[in-house]
Amino acid sequence: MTRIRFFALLRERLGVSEWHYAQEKPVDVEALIRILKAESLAWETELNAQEVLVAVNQALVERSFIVNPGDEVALFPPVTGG
Amino acid sequence: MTRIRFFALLRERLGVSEWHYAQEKPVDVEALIRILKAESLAWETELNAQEVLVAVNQALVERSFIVNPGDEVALFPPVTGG
Amino acid sequence: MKTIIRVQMEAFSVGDEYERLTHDPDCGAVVTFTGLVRDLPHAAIQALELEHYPEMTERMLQGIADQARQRWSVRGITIIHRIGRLTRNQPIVFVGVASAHRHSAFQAAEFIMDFLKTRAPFWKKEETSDTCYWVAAKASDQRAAKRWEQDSAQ
Amino acid sequence: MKTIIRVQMEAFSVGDEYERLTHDPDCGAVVTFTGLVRDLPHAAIQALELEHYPEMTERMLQGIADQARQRWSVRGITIIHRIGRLTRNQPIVFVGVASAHRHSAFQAAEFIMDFLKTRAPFWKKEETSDTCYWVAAKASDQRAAKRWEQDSAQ
Repeated sequence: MTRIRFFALLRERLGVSEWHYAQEKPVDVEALIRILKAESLAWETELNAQEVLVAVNQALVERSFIVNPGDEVALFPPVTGG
Repeated sequence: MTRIRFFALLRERLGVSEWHYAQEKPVDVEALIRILKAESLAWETELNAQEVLVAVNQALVERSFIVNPGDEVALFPPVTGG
Repeated sequence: MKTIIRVQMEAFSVGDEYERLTHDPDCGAVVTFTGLVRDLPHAAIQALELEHYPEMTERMLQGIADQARQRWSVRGITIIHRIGRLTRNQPIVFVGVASAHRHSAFQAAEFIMDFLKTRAPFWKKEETSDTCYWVAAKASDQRAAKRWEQDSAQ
Repeated sequence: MKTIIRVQMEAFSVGDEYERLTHDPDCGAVVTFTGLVRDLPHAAIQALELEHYPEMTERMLQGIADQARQRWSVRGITIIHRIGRLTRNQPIVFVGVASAHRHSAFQAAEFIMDFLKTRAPFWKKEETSDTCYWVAAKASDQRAAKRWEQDSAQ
């Protein structure tokens, strides 16, 4: 089971703050995003429309990063703090 | 009459905090320093030994700057505030 | 040589944070940066809501402070970021750096702010009198962070 | 858009000076620099005596602030320099800059310090437990000031 969390604008647009994926083997971030897009046309549209940053286990990662079952993945828009 | 003031290490080494020069016509800073050096061998030694900054009427100036009678001239070592 | 990281709802006192940074006889220079809620070019801000990713923020801020220490010889580092609802003119973020010399304190403080702006998981939602929207990330912030990559020298 | 220049014997409060700089709804960034009496690499400082050229100092500091305003878009500027006898860990100098954006506040504050260090007529005499001497000017300060001449960009 992999927990995928959404923040800020992305959370509002997708309509959920998290989503659980019954992951069984390692996949890269790119593949995980394709799985999310396959969930619904609305999600596909949102995830295509926006720039999305990805963190795995609370560290920013590239799209090629490998996600293992049990990891915490977070998707969010570019940050705007400070 | 031109008032020449000395500060910090230079004041201590020359032994006076100011010196009045009966100036009658404009001279450049370079010439004024030559006049000071001519005052005593001790002054000449000190003024040769040290890097000296010059302000005329409270603004830093180059050696070619023209001093008029009545100006306030200040000679001091490189500044070390802050 | 202490690093202090805080993420909090409450306001902070710049005076108190400054004092904390000066308890070190080897520290000759303290630089502080404070970011405040300011009016927009086109409208007065009523309030600002700051969301964050709790499990990640402190870890990320600690990582940015560690990177600053690798680049410059600095002593104390304090990073405070507020979350929740903030109103006009209130402080949002504080970065303080104490160092033996001024240049490293200035550089480290600006580096921390540039990285915080582009890496730390905070998002701002602004409210004016008639609307409410998520703030867009700025290209100028990306450029500001990027210049430290080229900048290998002090 | 105020410039405050003060040359004084008394200590100052960084917290109070920071607060004064934030009374401006267009100011989103405040950078402060504070320089303190610190121990030397080889000996503990007992005290420091600061001499200045009274008629010239405030005018020079005002001129440095004016130059910073010509280079960067900043709002409030505060420069405070102490004179007289200071002991270990006491603050000597404060530079605060309030601005809409952080980069101009950082740049202006560092510029003011670099120029103050090489132009403003202050001289330090340091006392350790067994000696007392005038501080020598540093080549690194000259280089720091010089880099702003080449630096035509923001």
